[in-house]
Amino acid sequence: MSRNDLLYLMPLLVLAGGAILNMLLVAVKRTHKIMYVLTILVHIGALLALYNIKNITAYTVYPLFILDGLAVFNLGLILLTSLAVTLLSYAYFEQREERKEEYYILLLLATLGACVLVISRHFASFFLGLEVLSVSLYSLIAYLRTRERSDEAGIKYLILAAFSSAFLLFGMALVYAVSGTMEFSGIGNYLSSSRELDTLLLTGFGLMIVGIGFKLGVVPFHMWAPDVYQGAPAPVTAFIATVSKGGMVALLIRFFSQAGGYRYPDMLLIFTIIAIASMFAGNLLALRQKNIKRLLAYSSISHLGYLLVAFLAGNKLGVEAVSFYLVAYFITSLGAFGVVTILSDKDRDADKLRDYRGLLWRRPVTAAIFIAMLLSLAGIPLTAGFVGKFYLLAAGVNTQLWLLVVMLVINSVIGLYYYIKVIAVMFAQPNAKREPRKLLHPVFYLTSGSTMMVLALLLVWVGINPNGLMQLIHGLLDTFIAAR
Amino acid sequence: MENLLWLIPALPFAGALLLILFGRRMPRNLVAILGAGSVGISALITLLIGFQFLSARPDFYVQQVWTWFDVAGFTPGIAFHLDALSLVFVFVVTFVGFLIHVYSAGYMADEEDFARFFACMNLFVGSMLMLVLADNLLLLYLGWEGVGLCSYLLIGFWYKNPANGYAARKAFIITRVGDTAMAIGLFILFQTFGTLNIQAILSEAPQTWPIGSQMAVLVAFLLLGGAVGKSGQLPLQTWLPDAMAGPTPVSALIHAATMVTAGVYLIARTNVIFELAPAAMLAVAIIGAVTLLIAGCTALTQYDLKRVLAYSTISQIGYMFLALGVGAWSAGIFHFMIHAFFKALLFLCAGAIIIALHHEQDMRQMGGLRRALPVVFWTFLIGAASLAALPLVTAGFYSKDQILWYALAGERGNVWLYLAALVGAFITAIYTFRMVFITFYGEAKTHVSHPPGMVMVVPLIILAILSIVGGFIELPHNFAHLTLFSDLLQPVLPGIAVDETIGESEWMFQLLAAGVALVGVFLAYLFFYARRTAFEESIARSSLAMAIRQFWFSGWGFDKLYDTLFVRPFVYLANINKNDIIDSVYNGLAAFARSVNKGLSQTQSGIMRWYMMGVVVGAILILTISLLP
Amino acid sequence: MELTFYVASAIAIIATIMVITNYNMIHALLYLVVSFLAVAVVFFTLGAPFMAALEVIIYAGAIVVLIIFVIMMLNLTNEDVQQERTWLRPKTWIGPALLSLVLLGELAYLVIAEDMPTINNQPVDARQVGLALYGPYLLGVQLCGMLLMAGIVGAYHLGRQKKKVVHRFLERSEI
Amino acid sequence: MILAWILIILMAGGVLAWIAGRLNTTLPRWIALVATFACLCMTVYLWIELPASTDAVGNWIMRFQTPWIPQWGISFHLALDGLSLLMLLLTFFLGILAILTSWREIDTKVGFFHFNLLWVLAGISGVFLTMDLFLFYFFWEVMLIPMYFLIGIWGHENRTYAAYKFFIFTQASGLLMLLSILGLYFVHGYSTGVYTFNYFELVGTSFAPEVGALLMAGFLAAFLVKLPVVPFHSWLPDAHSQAPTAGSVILAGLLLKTGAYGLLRFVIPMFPDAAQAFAPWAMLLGVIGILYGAILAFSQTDLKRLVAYTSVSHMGFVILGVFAFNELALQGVIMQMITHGLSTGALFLLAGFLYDRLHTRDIRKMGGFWTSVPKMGVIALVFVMASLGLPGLGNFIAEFLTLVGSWQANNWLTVFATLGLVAATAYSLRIMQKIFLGNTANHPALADLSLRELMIAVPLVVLILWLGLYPQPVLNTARASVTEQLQAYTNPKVAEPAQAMLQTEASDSLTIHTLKGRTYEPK
Amino acid sequence: MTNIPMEAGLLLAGILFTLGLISVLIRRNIIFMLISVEIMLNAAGLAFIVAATRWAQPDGQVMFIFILTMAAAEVSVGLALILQLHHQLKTLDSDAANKMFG
Repeated sequence: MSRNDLLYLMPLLVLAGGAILNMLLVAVKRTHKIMYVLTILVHIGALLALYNIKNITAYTVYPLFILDGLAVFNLGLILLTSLAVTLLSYAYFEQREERKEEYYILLLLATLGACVLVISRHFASFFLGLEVLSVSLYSLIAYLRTRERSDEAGIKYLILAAFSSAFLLFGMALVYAVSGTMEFSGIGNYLSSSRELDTLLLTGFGLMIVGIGFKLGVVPFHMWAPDVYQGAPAPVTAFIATVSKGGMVALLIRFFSQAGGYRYPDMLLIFTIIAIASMFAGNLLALRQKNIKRLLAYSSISHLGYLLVAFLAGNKLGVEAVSFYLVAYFITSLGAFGVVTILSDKDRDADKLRDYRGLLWRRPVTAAIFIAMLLSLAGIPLTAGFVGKFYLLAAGVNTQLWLLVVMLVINSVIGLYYYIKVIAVMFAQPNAKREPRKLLHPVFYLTSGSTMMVLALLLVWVGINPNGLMQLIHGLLDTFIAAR
Repeated sequence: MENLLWLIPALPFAGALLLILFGRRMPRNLVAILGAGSVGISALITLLIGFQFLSARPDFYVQQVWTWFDVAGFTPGIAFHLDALSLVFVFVVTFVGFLIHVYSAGYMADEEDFARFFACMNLFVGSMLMLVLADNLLLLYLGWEGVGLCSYLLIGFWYKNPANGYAARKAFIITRVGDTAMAIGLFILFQTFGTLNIQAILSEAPQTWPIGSQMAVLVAFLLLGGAVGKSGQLPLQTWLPDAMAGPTPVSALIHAATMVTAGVYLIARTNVIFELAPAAMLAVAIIGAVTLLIAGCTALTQYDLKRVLAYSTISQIGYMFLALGVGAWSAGIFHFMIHAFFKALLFLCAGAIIIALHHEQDMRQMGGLRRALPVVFWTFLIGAASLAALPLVTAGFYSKDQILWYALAGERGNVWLYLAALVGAFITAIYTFRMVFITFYGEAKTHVSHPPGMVMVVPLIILAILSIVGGFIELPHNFAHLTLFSDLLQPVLPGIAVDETIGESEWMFQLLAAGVALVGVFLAYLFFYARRTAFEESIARSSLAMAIRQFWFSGWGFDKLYDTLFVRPFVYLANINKNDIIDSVYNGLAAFARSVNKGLSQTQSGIMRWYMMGVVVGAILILTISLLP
Repeated sequence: MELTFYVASAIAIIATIMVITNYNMIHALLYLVVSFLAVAVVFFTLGAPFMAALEVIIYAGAIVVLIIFVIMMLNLTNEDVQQERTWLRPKTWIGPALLSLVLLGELAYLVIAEDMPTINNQPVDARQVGLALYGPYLLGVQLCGMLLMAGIVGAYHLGRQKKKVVHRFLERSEI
Repeated sequence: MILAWILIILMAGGVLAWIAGRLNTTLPRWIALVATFACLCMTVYLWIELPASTDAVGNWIMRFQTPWIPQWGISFHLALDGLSLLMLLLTFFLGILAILTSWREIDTKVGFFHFNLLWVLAGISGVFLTMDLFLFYFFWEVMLIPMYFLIGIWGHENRTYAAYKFFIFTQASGLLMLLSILGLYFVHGYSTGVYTFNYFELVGTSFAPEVGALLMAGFLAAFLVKLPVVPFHSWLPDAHSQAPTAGSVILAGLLLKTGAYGLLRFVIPMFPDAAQAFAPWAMLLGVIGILYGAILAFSQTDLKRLVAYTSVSHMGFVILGVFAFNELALQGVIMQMITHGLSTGALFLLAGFLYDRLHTRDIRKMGGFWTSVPKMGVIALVFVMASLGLPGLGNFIAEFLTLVGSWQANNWLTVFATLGLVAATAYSLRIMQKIFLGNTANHPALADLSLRELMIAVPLVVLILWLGLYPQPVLNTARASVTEQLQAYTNPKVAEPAQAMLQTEASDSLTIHTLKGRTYEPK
Repeated sequence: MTNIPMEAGLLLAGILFTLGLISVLIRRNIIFMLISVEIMLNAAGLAFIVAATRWAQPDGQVMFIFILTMAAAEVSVGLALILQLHHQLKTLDSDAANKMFG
């Protein structure tokens, strides 16, 4: 462990330190505002630390971590997303829970877990990152413990996550038993040196997919998603939808490309089936869903299915597409759940479709943002989602994954139905009699509101002029691709 | 003078336009003056141009107003072509049209939609003029369709009665069927010649197609289809009787001057093509012969005065077709002209009767009108005589005799055609005088309330005169060598060669024709004027006769046939598919998606153990896939 | 040693079966302790004595004790045992069990299909483990700290009881 | 640059109208009117001024290109030729009518309405102008959303369903086109090394037959659905009948034309071989559409639905003509696009006028209106006649040219298409019959057209007559582009050795391991 | 030292894993489910130990320690949650926690 290592791991250290600092602060005095500001500062600090190392080629902190373009990109993405979630959280938690402070600790820890995932190159760090993330999430999901649904969601997530972690671990153990190493690159080396494929190794990979698939929320490991999305507090839902999945996607890419997963037709077949099944199940389940959070959960299932198309393409364009899509998907999901967050009141989250009836006329700006987010999810131009989907299709077409690409198209169409259904609800005439919802003081919304505006602007900006982002991804991924 | 040619169709159009735009705010007199006047001036110009044409005797005169459009060498113009044939038609259209307009001013005097009526009438005349003056087939087609439109508007003039509307639609749709055939003919012509200019086609066709060539026959048949539709010939004749729903002047216009004669014009105009297609010629003749018989028989049984006239028109046009079909081009056109006179006359008389009897059209409710409406009676009688071709004194005799003669003696003629024509003449005489006797003789059944005014009577008289003297410009050559009409048409329409072997006995056949007409009149007298004898009564009342009468009355069941063959299936198809079967495919897809959604929703039971089962199943599947080769 | 391995394995399996079939939670937990002890023996035979100790201390000790603690807190009675009995009808468990056995079958097939060397080497003692733990895996240990911190903070937040504002019946479940 | 300005004016006008809608309900109308009128003036100016230069600069009157996403070879690339120019003229003309007709009809959320209206127009203009396939798809989608809002918010009773259907159908087909665009991009890139979405570069690509067919299929999917061709038409009656009048006018008048435009601009010149192979089927589809649409139109009782099905029928002529591959037919198609836009737009406007007065679209509840609304009757008559193809009105020229052209390509199908004229007569006359003719009893006296309504209707009548009697200016404008689209068909093809195969880039899965026990051959 | 075939070790792990799995699937009592998951995690740990023994590396054992840590953290959070849930539902029936579905 050298000073260099520490320098490169600075973003993570800042996060960990921030968490500890927060905890100490709680011990001293519980002040929501200070915690909030501190958390924001920690994020900014981590981002600054990250900015410091943005130009690295590939740096290995032996044996657990590696920092390369992919890692830097995803770290930045995760940190920014987490920052946005934080920004949205203040107004949400201010009036819901008398103990809001632990939330920030847990959020920082969860972010740390996701960051660890992103830079892992070893089973141990993979596992630990995953668990830090998971364990924080258990509490975050059940954070509003007086809400029955929150608890239910928490326990469901806990048992299922632990359950799938067991699969993951067993799989890792098998891989380790066969290959004798737990480093991704080591496994890759082992595989390229052996001319034949061990079935046991394949089994190990298969069982690992269970664990990975659970975190990604893809079929058939997706069933937790709607319940947890619904039960969790809206900002946490946003976090699950984005950070937790994004971290896992980054890990999957790294694992697959370094361990040589693309070389097994069986693996590709499994992921193809998973991708198609996810698209269909997600979209079809969302079709008549009347709960927005569940609907978004289903939609995120299908979006992960889309994402896998580019992932399966595997080459540089594919990874670029995945990265780009992640950005678009993050912005969109944050925006969508952000709207839910903003609209939620003290008693419950605004997750019913009827809460949105006539929103376009009641709160035009919020509704417009939501519409933009939904259109982005549907992949309609002028939004980031369109460019993202375009990228995915391009990657798919480029590697001639015709089946997947066609499935993607079909599913985009199915998906369109429920997105525009929500939009239609928003522009329907509001019910004549409707008691005004209890709303917080407008000041509380200032940060949330500005966050939302920024997200919406980003969405449109990326949708219209994706050049900058594309160049960034392109540049950062060069090192990753070269390192493979 | 020829520079004014464009004014002939333009004036009625202008009149129509003015009437459409401002008609509702004009005083009625002005409407009538504008309506009749515009056609009148056209007629005047026609006369002027006609004189000039006759004196200068050019083959034809063309005036290009502008190029309609120019696509890939296809450059039809808005251009008018005047030659003898069009001159005859223009003359008839403007002149008879003018008379009908004048008459209408009186006839429609009580009508509230006066302006609309005249606007449509003007449009009608204008379209017809466009048709006959067109120098290319596309412009002809414009007039052709315009005529259809106007017939639609005028037949359905009294739109408040839905039946009239249906009659109007029927007319438009059925003629459109023919038009479609014609349009296809135009496609072929264009493809072959690269132009639709009539003169160009006619001059090139003989070089391109040998006589009897398949293409020529095809084109001729297609054009014939169009002609048949417009002219109310078999098998598209069914619209014509129903077209009587319109005001009577309209019927006169349709039957005498415009519309129905368009088919005759088209065939005459494209005579070269028909000459190249003997089969089509024969078809034209046969269609004419059969139509004239069928329509004649139907006319025998009708009670509606106008329907009798309508069927008689069909029948007379059948004569013209027969003439054209046997190659007696100028005879056909001659008959057209004469027919225009007397048929307009008959219709206008009928109109006078009808309006005098408060819109009563059923002949059984008439009778004894001879005294109540003397002028009408005499003019009607003249018209009827002409229609029945009473020998020597009527114009109809001369024109029809020519046709009969050429049907037998012409090089394309034969005995059967002649016999059909002869029988037709016989029937014509019967139903014509049946009409005369029932309407004007016997006892009065309905009181006459509105005797026609001068505006209506004058056109009647003029037409009556024409119906008599019109025939003297072209006499059979065993009478005298007076062939003004066919001479006039000589440059446009080829003459007809006569089979010399029977040429000698022409007078015998003339005698036969005259006799047949007279016998017909006599029979009508027996059955419909004099008290019937028991024998006659038994014939009339026999069940066979009744059945035949019923059959004929219904127009030989054509309406019913078409109803079952085309209309019903179409309506049936339309009705069963009202909600678009294809739509249900998509709705089915949506329903399928919904049911899948329902099924999948069951998996999201909210029960944790079930979710774990999902994970386990997934794991098993993955392992199984790994195990598979 | 081989014999020990097999005997311990058998005990572990039997004890685990007892755990999953027992209706009484406390009994089940006792069997679980037995199972963990047996696994600890297996660890020992496999040459991981330090792990055997940890297994006993943390699994059999800490975790099981924690669970028992909670059971005591919840004050479970005989009724719960009866309830457990009603919950565990063959109808409910036969399907999942078969499914799991299929999985086991596949796993077993895959494991046995592999021709692997027998384990025949030196035990890895605590020192080696310690060196690895505080050598290359140092950051991992730190992460474990974070993990525990997350667990503790979460447990602390969630475990606190608070007078509940009951709105359970007010909140209708939506479909 | 003037081309970009057109789009900018429309979009900015839309946003302005939305904002203005908060202040006042009349202001957005004027803003929209002025913006559209400005665009119309610009286009008319271009039309009048620029034909002289057409010969000098080739077919393209003007171009505007600026890089957008250079990594992918995407540029913001607009170009104007005769075809686009005509389509733009139609767009803005109908746009103005749509705004005028909404003047009274739309009284809620006026600002947002005009925002959507202008953005639809912008999207459509974009589609007609762009020469970059990515941008094309972009605009193709952009025009959907505002249209969706127009139908969904201001539509009739069943609007939501109709709006869904419209959106989903068009989006589904659009995505297939996107696939094809991408396929084209990569195939072209792989075979030439130039990765670009530029139309002018892609247009000459020569494909192996099956590749061309596949890529064309995607484009066809979008265009045939938009056109629409039976059996993909089912969105149209619902969308048209449920949309507000302005929406119906734009849908029928403009949106359908984007499909036809796409066929002309992309399918014909880019895939000559595949198009030729597909031509008989396409023409068959066209004929089926003509007849099927006519039969359905005949049986409808909802006036707007009836008119909608007539669109299906009329659009059948378009595809029939497009796949005849000759100048006559293509000119006919272009005429058909314009005249159908005018005549069907006019019929929808009339339906709107009637709806204003009666609050029903059910023709069974109408009849005998001629007495009370003769002006409306005359105007309706003109457009009913236009719709059945009466000579002297623009539609006749269109249909005749199309049929003459298609006759040269396929006789039998043309015969059946021509039969469609008879069916057209049947359904068209039914409109007149049921609404204006018939018994006047039990019907309230209606108010005849107001000045505003006359201002909408009379220009349409004048235009349709002008197009019927002297269409030459339009034909001249379109001529150059028609010949250009047909270039691949008229020139004898030089055998090109390099045909692009369906080959892009392999994913970098380098080795494929086999399971143990099976032989393994390294690649 | 010994000659234990690795298959045997892995098989044992597999059997224990499956037993835990069965238990998770059939139990309705949430505490039992938590216990069963612990069994599964323990089995996975066992597999790591077996693997570590095969390669004579400490890495597998380190992994086991990590697993232990994670199990502990998990159980603590889980039990806290169970307490909360029991407080609200008055039962430990996992099927009772099904307010969210569809």
